[in-house]
Amino acid sequence: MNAKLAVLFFLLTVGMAMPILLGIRSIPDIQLPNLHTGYQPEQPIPYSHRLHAGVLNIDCQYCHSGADQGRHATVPSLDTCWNCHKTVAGRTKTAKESIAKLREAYMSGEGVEWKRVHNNPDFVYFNHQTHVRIAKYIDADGNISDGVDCQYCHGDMAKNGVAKQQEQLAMGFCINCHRDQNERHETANLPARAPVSACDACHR
Amino acid sequence: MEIQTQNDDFSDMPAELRQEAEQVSKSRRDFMKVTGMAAMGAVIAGCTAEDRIVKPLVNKPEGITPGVAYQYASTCQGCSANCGTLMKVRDGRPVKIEGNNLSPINGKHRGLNMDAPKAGALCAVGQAQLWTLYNPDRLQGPRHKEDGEVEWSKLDAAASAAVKGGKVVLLTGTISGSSANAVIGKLKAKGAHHVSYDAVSRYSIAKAHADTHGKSAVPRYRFAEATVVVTFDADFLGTWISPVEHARDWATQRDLKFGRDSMSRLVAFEARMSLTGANADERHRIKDSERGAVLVELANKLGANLGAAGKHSVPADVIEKLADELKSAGKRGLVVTGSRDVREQKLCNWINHTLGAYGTTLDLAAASHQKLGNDEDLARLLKDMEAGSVSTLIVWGCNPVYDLPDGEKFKELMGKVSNTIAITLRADETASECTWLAASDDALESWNDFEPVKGLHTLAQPGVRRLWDTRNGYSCLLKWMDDADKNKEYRDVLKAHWEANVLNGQSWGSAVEMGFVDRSAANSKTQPDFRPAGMGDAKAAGSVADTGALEVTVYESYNLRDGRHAVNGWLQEMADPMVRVSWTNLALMSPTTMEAQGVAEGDIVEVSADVDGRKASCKVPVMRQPGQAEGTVAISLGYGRTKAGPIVHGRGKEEDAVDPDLLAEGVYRIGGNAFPLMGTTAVGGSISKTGDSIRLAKISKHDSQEGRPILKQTSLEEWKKKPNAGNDQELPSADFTIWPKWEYKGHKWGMTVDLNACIGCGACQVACSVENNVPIVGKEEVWRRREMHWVRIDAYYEDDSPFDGNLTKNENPEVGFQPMMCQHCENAPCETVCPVIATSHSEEGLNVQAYNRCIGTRYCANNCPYKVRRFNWFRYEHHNLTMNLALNPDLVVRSRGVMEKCSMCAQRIYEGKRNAALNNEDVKDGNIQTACAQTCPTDAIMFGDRNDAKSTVARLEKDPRNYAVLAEINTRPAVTYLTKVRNRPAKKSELALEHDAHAHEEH
Amino acid sequence: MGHVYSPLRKPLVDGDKSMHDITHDVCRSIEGKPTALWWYGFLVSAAVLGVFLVVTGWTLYEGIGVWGLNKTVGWGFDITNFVFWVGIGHAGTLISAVLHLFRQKWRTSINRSAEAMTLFAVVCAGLFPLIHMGRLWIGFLWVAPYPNLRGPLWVNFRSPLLWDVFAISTYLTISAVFWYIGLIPDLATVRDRAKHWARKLFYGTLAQGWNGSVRNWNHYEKAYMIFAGLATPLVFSVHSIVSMDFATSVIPGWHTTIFPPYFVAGAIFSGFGMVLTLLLIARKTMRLESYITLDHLESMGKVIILTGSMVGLAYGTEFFIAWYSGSIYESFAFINRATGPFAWSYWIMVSCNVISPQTLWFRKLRRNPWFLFILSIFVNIGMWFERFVIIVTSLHRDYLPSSWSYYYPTTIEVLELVGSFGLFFFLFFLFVRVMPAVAFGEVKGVLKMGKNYDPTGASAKKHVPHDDKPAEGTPEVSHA
Amino acid sequence: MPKEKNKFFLGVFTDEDDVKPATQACADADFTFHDVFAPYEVHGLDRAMGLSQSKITWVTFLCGLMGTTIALGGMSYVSWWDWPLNIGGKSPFPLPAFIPVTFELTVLIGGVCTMMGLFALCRIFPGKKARLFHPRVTDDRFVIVIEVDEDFDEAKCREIFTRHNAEEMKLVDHDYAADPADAEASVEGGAA
Repeated sequence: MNAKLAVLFFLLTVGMAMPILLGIRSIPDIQLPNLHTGYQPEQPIPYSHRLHAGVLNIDCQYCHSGADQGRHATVPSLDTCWNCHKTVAGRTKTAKESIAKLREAYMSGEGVEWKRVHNNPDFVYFNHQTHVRIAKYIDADGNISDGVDCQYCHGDMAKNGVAKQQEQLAMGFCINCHRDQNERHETANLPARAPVSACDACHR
Repeated sequence: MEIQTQNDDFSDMPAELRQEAEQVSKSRRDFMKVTGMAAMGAVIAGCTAEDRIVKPLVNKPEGITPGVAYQYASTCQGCSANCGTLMKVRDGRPVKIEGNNLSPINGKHRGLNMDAPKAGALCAVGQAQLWTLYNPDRLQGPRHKEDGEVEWSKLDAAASAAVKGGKVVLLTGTISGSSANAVIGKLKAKGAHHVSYDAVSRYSIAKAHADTHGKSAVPRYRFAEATVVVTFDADFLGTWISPVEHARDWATQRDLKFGRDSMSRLVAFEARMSLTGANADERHRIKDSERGAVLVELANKLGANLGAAGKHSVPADVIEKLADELKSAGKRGLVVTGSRDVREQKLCNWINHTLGAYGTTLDLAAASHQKLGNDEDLARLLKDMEAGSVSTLIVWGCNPVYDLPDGEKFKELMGKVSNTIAITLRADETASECTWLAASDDALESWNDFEPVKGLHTLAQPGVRRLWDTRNGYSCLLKWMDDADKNKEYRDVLKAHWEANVLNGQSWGSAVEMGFVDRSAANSKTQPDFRPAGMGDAKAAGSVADTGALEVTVYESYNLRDGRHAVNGWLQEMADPMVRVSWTNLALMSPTTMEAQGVAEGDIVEVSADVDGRKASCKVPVMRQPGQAEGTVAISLGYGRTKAGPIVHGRGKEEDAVDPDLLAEGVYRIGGNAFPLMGTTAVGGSISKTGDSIRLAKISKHDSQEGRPILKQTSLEEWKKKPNAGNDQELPSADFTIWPKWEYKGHKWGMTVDLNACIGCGACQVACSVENNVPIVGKEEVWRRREMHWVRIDAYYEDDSPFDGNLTKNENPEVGFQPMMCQHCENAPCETVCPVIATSHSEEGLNVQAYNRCIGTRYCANNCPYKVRRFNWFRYEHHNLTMNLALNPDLVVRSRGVMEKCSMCAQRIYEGKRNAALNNEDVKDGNIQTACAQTCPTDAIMFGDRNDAKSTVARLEKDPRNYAVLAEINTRPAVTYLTKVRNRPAKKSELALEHDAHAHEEH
Repeated sequence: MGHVYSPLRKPLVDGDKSMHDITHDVCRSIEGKPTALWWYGFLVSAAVLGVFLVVTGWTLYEGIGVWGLNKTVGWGFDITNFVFWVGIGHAGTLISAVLHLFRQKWRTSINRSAEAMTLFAVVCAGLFPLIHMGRLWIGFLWVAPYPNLRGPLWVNFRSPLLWDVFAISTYLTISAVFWYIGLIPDLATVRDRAKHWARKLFYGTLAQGWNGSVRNWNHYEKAYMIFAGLATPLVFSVHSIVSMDFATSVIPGWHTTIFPPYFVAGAIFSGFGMVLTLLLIARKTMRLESYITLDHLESMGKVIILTGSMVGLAYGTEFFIAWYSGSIYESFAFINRATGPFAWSYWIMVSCNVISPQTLWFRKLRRNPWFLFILSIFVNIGMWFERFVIIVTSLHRDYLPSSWSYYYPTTIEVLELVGSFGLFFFLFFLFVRVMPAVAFGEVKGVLKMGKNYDPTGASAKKHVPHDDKPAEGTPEVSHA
Repeated sequence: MPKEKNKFFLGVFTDEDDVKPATQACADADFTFHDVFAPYEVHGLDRAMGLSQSKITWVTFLCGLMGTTIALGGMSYVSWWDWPLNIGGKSPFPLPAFIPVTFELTVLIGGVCTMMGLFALCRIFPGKKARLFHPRVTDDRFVIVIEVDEDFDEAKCREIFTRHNAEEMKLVDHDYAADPADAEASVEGGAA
């Protein structure tokens, strides 16, 4: 076989293999279909994040007060709602009805059975405190901020009325961020706060 | 960890929550609802996202965040030693019990490194107490023998009437608490009698001291002070009086780390192989009937003139040498005996007195209150009952029908008592004979107080709201005797009593936070004088005739103790650490005796004897036990309960294979009851085959290490000459590798196990199971070798005789214990072979297993040289829903078909790191502890960061005794061991190595 | 240009068969009504397959715990069966491909069924690693490296078990392709003989419009050679890779460098054993004595004695190395094999695999079908036990004596082994009923082989040229 | 294929030892072969027809090479580029461990592509109707099909065929196809 042919073969082979490899490479960037993204169940009380977090600009952790204290961000207990709504009666008809429902649930002690929107599977351990209070988030430009923004994982809740899952929250979502952050922590010389990307961080 | 909670129980919860919870009826399902509300993250059911409901509290109590665990101090009531505990309470339910690091009984310095934070030790029984709390088989409300469930008011009315007239007797176990005794005192003031007894009695010690020292008390033994300990059948590392305390103290004298170079000596004379005997430097096998004679001879050698001792099998020079050792130890010597014969105890007292040990190694002034039973009172009670003079009997916290040698007779006599009331956790053998059954709270849901040692007052507080319609026993008594406090919560009664009598101005809050108040400094230091006259006929103990018959020895089992833990699945499955056969007790015999008796392992035999003129027998399977005295058969107590109820494990209900007929009648029984065979002195008996046999659920089938360098050991002498004695195996360099090595930049977790300290008790095993949601699987599965324990204790019988395919033939072997958990190898063979990367190495040096990635090829387990991986052969679940409340929510329950293994308590590591980060500091050595290291009574297991040069683990890596098991296959484990050093003359095999080394040096 | 037919060659096809006779003989069995014997065999194997399905279903429903495995012995019957069946699956491709490359024309009468046997054996083999997974329902998917929601988590290419996934699936695919390519011309013949429309459609689809064009034969011949060339190293690689499951581990008794050749020899040994078993049955029941002659049997007998002795040598080598290594673990593992609690399995293995084939040194026995049949059964049993010995005896007593244990197989496991034979024979009976069991296209090509055979040997030097061209100097070749 | 549809002249033979020289003779006579048909692979017949070596080897070689590249590239990507995990303390790029899968994928992709290449080169596919020039061409008959073009000399061809013991000779239309159902009849005929 002459040299020209050899070069031709090599180029052909690589030519055939490269698109396949590049195809694989681009896959993590394509959002594979996921059952949960866009999940927005009907809630017993159509609580509007757009109104409370958006228009009224209430801090997330005013209600989800567990987020910096422990594993669960916690759905607020009814007394948190009632704190304001004993005086705030609502303007629109829907609002009035909803607040009436809340009043009923609180006064009777029945409570409200919300539908859980963000569900990690049982085999995933996730700790809000670690992310909200302990972690440092370093963006692509190297700016360090305390804690990961709620929006990073939950999307902009103020965009929605009733809570909706906006990000995929599958393992790829988590681990890619962990690994990026790990590198950036190394660069920023913050190794002690680098997120762990070992399996046992979440699976234990 | 520090106790970071409010100083109170849930009765101080905000009124709203309390109100709300009270509205809910107390049935089990409603209980689930309450906790479900409290636990925001608790997964109720369902696997699709659409089904998950989250129901927040209506009013959130201040200071409690869902999903965050809080620690509450309390007192362990697993046995009468009353160790201090910390309950880890999460979302209103205890999920783990650990030793209280501050408790004088069981607090310990971690790794004996005085700078490190302290941890609290606890034995396996203490660790397993959650089972009792959540087991729904206990009484869920008051009952009448015939009418079944009744209202409390009805029971109260009947009991109040009964307490008023006639001779009222309250029969209990040891009750030491100040407030508790105050309540009982009130009852006594109304004319009632209080009789307390211990199923496994130590009354002989108190009685002997009453004669020889004029004080009827059990002294507090201080093994930490002793340099020479001689034990005659006292299993102080296993079950005797206060085992955790004794083990912790004893181990401080066995420590050769960080420059210490002296060790205490332990010499054991015993019939059966006990945990203490297994840890002895020198062990002699004697029958129970020879014990007195050896004691007499030892006393004679120490200067007593008691006349010639009876016949025994111990060579005279051994005793001579021992006497010399004791003499030179002087007041640092200690002789103890577990005998129920007062005369033998007196001989002991004489020896200890002669050595001058009172005040140093044993303290009669600050006496132990851990065994207060009075056998004479009990005997009187039996007589009174026989005579029919007892009109009302209240049985509380004891089970005489089961655990008296003549329980049948007690049952009969109960018929002569007109009113029988039981304050009880379950309808056990005694309670089910009583007319009224007052359902009592579990130890973890009630207030109580104790005084385990004179001056040390401890508190027990509830970790959970009552699960069912039960009541504190003291409240019952107060109600029935129509006391002024009858409508108060017992907590308030207790608080008032403590404020008046115990606290001395200290705040109640701090006492609750600490869990105890130590007033022992006020104890008198003067020991009572020895009264030679009190010795009486003690020397007669030396001439007990050996009848030549098979001697029956019964002993308290490590796991079930006197039988009160017979329904505890964790303890049933862990098995007695010496015997290591789960789910039954056994007739243990030495191989030679077995041959002589013509029985084989697994044969069910009937052991019968005449005990104090009474015919007694017990049906159990046979098991060989090397090291047991010839001509003896040993059976453990605590098994053979008939009214304990079934145990439900991962495969369903456990059933007794010994007696299927009983099962057909609905009686669940595991093993045989050996209490009837318990006598004061040696019991001669016989065994006969029943013709049946069972497959024994052995945890380990092979006891010899086949000369392999796995558990390395040496003698103190050799170690002093050469610090790496026994650990001088030549290994190829581990640094050569064709691959670049991985670097561990941050933490690099590791563990060191001091084999010198490990006594093989198995506390780590149960602690691990509770912490890590490890299932129990039952007899059949254990027989198949499928027990799930993440950490196992390998016991190797040291033996020079050649391999015979099964067990050692040596009749008096040395035993070594080696905890074996995942070694977290740097070059882990398991990781390479997993096709789906379910197991890989973390950047902190741990071998991690992602259960949800595992597809269950079992290749990793096959390729593990240490065989520490556990496969979920079936779906092991808690068939009782309330048992799920004992699960640790910080890690998953593994489904069937996946491999699991020790994770070095990843959840605790992350928690520790989180806590350090919250305080903006680095992780301090000792702040993160695995469950096994935390509870280890002797600090044999130490955990830490190998990259932190100051950590215990990193420092011990440089110890010449440090070695990795199977280092020659270059797995580079993160778990290393320290050579076991025995304080006895070197054996030939050990010397040989030494000479080789010298030869090398000369060249 | 023409053929020279050597008088030294014995005919490969006995009897005076024409090409059409061959077509007819072979197609008869798939065209006519099935015989009672076929029905009997088919139904029995279907019943056994049913048992397999039931017990396997139970295993999946209840968990791997229904087997007798434990924490020490994590593999037992499951992987033993796997390796056993993979081994069986070797002879087919070997006979077909290697003998094709070596121009061994005697292969033609047996290669088709041998290939089919390979295929079915590999199907049986492939099932066991699947069933043995604790979580088959996700495991079968997760061993494939496909893009997923887990981000950068793929599979572990260091794991021999993953190599197995690739090796077995490649082997199955290539064997199937090889088999199918070989079938196409024969299927065309069957198609052209078919009367019923359904048969026409079925065979027509499979034959893909093959019409015997020499332009196609041109490509076909090359392609077939390529497949033979690809399949040959594949045969050796598959069992080498299977052996690496053990050889790359750290367990004494597994951690052995001679495993790849040892396993390949064993595989060929067991494969020929199974081929022999099947051929002898087929020969008798389907009256194929003319095509499967005593000479064929003798050749196979020789292969068996060769590979059997190689296996014996490997056993000896293992012992020698165990002693020579000086490793206490290694030497104990082998002493334990021969004298430990599983010694019975070891000695079954040795007597079946090493001792019994030595009888084949006698020509009389090599040419005795009944003796060969019994021997082949012994070989099958012995080779199953070889895998059992390697897997179980090495595992049950490895490094730490505290973990030593025994392995009591359960009925379920035994039934799964038996049931896998049901699957194998079910497929095989289906095959002989549906596909031409003899590659008659190829047999026709060797029909003239040995037609000048002179048993007296008198004409050894006297070549009889068939056509006008002399064939001096090429007496031994079958074609010019 | 020629644009204008030629007629075919075909000769049927019963023995490969006849058909091979006959083909050779036709080739020597510069006849244009439509094709030659044989029930089994007759070695050398293609050469006699004047066909050159099959190009299918290139398919195998190239696709095999592609398999190697995909295997090595994919494994390097997965174990080294995408997420280098510490597995058993081994290198993230353990080349020796890649050998088995590389080999298998080479063979697999090479083999499967060869099969597809064969089908493509032979222009066969499932559902294609086979065009037969003799009912028993897939059983025991050999057929030489000569295109009747300007070079064709029927007399010479008949002479060649007869010389080589042709069983049958005929001139057929370009769309001629034998019906396999006639096979039985021709068997009887042939036998007679």
